Amino acid sequence: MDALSEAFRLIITLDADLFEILLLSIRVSLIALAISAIIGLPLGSWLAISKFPGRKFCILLLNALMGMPPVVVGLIVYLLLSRSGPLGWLGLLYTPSAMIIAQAVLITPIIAALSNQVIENLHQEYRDTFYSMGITGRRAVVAYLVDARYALTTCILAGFGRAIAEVGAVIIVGGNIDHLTRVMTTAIALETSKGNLTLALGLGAVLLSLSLLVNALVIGVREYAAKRQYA
Amino acid sequence: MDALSEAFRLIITLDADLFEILLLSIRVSLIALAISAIIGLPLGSWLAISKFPGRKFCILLLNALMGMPPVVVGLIVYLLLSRSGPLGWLGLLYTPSAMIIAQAVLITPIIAALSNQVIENLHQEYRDTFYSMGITGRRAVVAYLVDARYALTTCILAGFGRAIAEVGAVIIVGGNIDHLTRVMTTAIALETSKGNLTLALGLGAVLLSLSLLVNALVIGVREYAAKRQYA
Amino acid sequence: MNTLRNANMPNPLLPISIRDLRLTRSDRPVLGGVNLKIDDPGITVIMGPNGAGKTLLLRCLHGLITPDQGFIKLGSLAVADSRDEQAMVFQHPVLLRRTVLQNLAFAAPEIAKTAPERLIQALESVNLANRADQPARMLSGGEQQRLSLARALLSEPALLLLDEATANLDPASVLLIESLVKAQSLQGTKVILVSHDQSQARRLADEIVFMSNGKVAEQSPADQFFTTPQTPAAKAYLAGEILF
Amino acid sequence: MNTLRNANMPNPLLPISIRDLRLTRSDRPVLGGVNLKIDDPGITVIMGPNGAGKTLLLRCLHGLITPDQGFIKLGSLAVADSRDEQAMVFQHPVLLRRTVLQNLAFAAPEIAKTAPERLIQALESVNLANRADQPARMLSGGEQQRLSLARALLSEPALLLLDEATANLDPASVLLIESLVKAQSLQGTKVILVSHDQSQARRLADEIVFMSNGKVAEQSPADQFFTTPQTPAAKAYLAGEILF
Amino acid sequence: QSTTSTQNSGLYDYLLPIQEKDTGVEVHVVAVGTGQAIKNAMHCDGDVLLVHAKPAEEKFVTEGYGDYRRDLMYNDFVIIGPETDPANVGGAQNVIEALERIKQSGAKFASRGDDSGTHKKERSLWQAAGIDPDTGSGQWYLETGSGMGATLNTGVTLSAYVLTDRATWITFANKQDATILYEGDASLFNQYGIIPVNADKCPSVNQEAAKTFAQWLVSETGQAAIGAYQVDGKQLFFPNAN
Ligand SMILES: Nc1ncnc2c1ncn2[C@@H]1O[C@H](COP(=O)(O)OP(=O)(O)OP(=O)(O)O)[C@@H](O)[C@H]1O
Ligand SMILES: Nc1ncnc2c1ncn2[C@@H]1O[C@H](COP(=O)(O)OP(=O)(O)OP(=O)(O)O)[C@@H](O)[C@H]1O
Ligand SMILES: [Mg+2]
Ligand SMILES: [Mg+2]
Repeated sequence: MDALSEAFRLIITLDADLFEILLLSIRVSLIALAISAIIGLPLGSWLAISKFPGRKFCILLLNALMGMPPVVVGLIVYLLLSRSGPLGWLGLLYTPSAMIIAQAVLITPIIAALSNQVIENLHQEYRDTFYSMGITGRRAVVAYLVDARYALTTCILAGFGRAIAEVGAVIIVGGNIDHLTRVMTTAIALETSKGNLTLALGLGAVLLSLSLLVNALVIGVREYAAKRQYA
Repeated sequence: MDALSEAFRLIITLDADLFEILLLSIRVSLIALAISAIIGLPLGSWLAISKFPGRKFCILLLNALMGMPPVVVGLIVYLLLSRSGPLGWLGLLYTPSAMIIAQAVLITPIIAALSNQVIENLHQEYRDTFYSMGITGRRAVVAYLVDARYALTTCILAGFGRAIAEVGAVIIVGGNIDHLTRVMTTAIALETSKGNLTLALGLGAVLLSLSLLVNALVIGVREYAAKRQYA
Repeated sequence: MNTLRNANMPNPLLPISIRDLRLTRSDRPVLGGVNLKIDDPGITVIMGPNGAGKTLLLRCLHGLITPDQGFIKLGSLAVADSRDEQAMVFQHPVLLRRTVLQNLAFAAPEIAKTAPERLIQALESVNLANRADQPARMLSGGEQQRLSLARALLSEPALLLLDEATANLDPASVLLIESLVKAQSLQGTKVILVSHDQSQARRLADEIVFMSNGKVAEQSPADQFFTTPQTPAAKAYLAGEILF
Repeated sequence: MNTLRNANMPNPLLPISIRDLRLTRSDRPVLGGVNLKIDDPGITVIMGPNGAGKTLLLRCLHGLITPDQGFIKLGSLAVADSRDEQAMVFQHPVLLRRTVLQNLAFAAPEIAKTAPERLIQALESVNLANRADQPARMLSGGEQQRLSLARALLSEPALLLLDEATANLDPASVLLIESLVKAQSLQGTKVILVSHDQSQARRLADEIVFMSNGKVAEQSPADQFFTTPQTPAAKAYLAGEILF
Repeated sequence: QSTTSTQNSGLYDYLLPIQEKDTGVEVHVVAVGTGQAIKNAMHCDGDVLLVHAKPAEEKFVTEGYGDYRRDLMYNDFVIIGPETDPANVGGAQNVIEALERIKQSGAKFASRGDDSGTHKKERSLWQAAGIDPDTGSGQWYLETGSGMGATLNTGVTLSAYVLTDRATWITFANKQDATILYEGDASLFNQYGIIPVNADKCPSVNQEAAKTFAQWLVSETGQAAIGAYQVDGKQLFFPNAN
């Protein structure tokens, strides 16, 4: 496939533009992921173990928000950040920060809903013991997150996958501006619209390799930690 | 918000175009989801319990494929189905079938990777017992899927969310052709590109309501079944 | 955490009064009107056939289950208010996915901070000190039970609920645990212990509560129960006869 | 599924030979060279303190663990080839998230198809027939153990491994299970049973294997073991002394 | 904010470095459809607007959003389709006839359907031909609701006819067996305009930079640079600042 060879030629020749785009992709996605994890994991965990009237509905909402169209998220963030919008004075529109915000909005529900399910399973096992030991609130949330850490990595990787693959939201709030907000997915979309299908595919292969690398790293660390613990 | 009121006016007046689009959205997503579940659930389950040299790598790959950019999936399916492609003789390009294929390719890894994690957790509990009872292969896969059914619904809903929200792939293989392959997300993208931001937002709200409805149905059935079982 | 108990202090959770406790599960009345009054400190042993409702009763006392109907009072407190003063060891202990020592530290974070040596002492008291850094879930069945007892004792509860806590222990560990439980009860902790082991009941019990079919069938001082059980059910149970 | 066993048929899994079995976990030698030969049919009871390695030995025999070193042969078969002829009841039984009856049907799908009444009989034999349609995980501790024994017996194994299978049972159920196990062994099934209950061992055992510290310390006919134990460790164990 | 067709043509990649060297103003391009571009600018998210839909642009200025509007350059529209030309538009006398032939032959026509400048142009041509393509929407008249590139991808793949601006077509890579079948009618003239966003309506705009950039484009240097841009040896845009 000359698509791949073209893409790998770009990589091997350390094409500066490609690297800039790759780096931005990974930076935006990882920061968005970090924000989402910091919000989503405790939220999902807390919803799994707490009891209040609207709890079921909140979980339902999180699950439904997993299906929030990126374009809609993009639009909402756009309207918020646009110069005439409430947060317009921040001047964030068409910057990487705006893309990070949009992605974080998009994947927080995913991480929260998936981690909620994981923690709920663990909760079935731990509930009585924690109740008996009087462990509630923050301590319980933290304990669940720690003890479910291996299963939670899959939730986080799902969030990462969504972030790194996402185009609809970042193109609206980022604008796909060359050297500023162009990321891999928007570059692929651009090449596609130019009819450069093979180059687009090649870029896709590069992005997938990157995603594979991140996954391998995360899963590798997990396996290593698990081995060390239960050796 | 006049966006919402416009959208709900369209709904209340039973706007025929809107309903056609909504129906196509849900039809495409649900069929794609069904295909993905039929492939992804057994695959994820089987990978959780079987032992062979490349197993870890397969799981890693599934996790990485969760981050496959929709545009790339769209392109690949496009090239396969285009007249000059290997499956061109089927004449599926720019039909709902093409969109279903693209979505199924996109969400099968998600369902497989997430269900793999769920089943792996259950496997820790059941492994010895199943080994002792000599339960392997198909019977084990089915048993795990049945016994993990509640947790698996969340995986399936995650897949549904991705499918219903997806725009990058369906627009490439479907073409967003009015009255033929236009779905909610591509309609939203179109209104956005027309600058009709409020209408786009309104359509987004409709889509989210739909997604909420589907989630409520699924979670409702799950809760009901769980209650009946453990009443 | 409570301060060290003292046998001369009155136990704040006594007397325990249970009136007409009812619980239905899967359309079966699994607790069918339990009436019980426990006035005295010391050790109360609950006996009775499998499925009699012993575990469910303990869980109601501990607040894990809210009964469909009925009334529970511990001293002047309702169940919810007495929770901090209670500790329970379950029939199947659940340990966190951490090391043995971390399991204790997690249960008693203050002690872990201010007096970590007490955690080691607690491990020594159940003969697990040399396992401190091992993953807790890899312990043998009996070792897990001992760890979970050590965890429960750390909080120096006013009421200690033990659900077949020595079922998987070897004879030496049984005696060890019994001596720990006895010592704790002498320090003023009220102990309620479910057991199928008659010799254990004889060794430990001040009082026996005999349950059968979701009800309390008999409540007697220990010596009297074993020599002259009052109910035919208890007689049959002690003789090992089947009573379903 | 095997055909019904018959006491006159030689047991295909005998003799069981175990030579120099070693297993290290967390840098501890948890099995430190187990040598054991079991020639005779009937019931072998394994005793020994908590953590002695009883469960690990059963798991090696059953093929759940591959030892680091050593040799196991059952009759002429290796562990892997004898699996279908074995059944095991675990210290903590794991039941599927289904009803009681479905748990049995799942374990023995052929019987469920061809002779479903045998499933009901199996439930009756452990006194659970009236619970057939209840979710299995809601059973009481003792009931779960009985169900998992019924499940193991369904396959009419040549070798039955029981890991403290009566630990949570009431006296009547203990006697019931013992009679079932005895009957099974009379039908030609070799039974290896781990127990801490000395009176149970006296009632059931033809032979005692005493383990301590990851090794077999003693192997004697039952009557001899209880009257004149050969090793100081066994003596101390029987007397309830601590030996860590 | 700019329309997509100029971006896809590669004009900016060529023009902006020259411009930056001349004026020191750094320009970021957000390429969206003309409709969206105008809307975005109304939200003050943009400093200069470069689009091609004269009536909408003039309305934008009249309503006070833009300082002024000036013609910048033009290129022209062409109709592309499969080499076999089933509707024989190649033999049409004028663009009206070409459209009529497409309608009559039963061949497919892919429209952008996105309110873009190109789409508006196309609709006005249908209107002039007295044809209401909406009746065939989804059958022979395919509204892709997408940008020019995506519509070309669809049209080429489906052997449909497409109205496109010449610049996009020349730079488009996925031509397959499609080619320009009709060109040259005077009504296919495509005027691009440039509008700096009004600083009174939108105090946040970079007024100075915007003015500098807009002025540079219409200056002789800028116009010459536009005229010099070529792809495959063909000039894509014809400067005509007034
Ligand atoms: N959620 C439930 N649904 C249905 N039945 C239940 C449920 N929980 C408990 N039961 C039934 O209630 C009865 C009493 O259970 P419990 O666990 O209290 O017994 P127990 O006296 O502790 O027995 P054991 O000595 O075997 O531990 C049992 O027959 C059990 O099957
Ligand atoms: N994966 C593991 N990692 C570390 N230690 C282990 C592991 N598995 C077992 N052990 C240790 O091996 C020893 C023997 O365990 P085993 O379960 O065989 O004991 P047992 O004789 O069955 O005791 P019990 O009577 O308490 O059930 C125990 O001390 C246990 O802590
Ligand atoms: Mg119980
Ligand atoms: Mg054991």
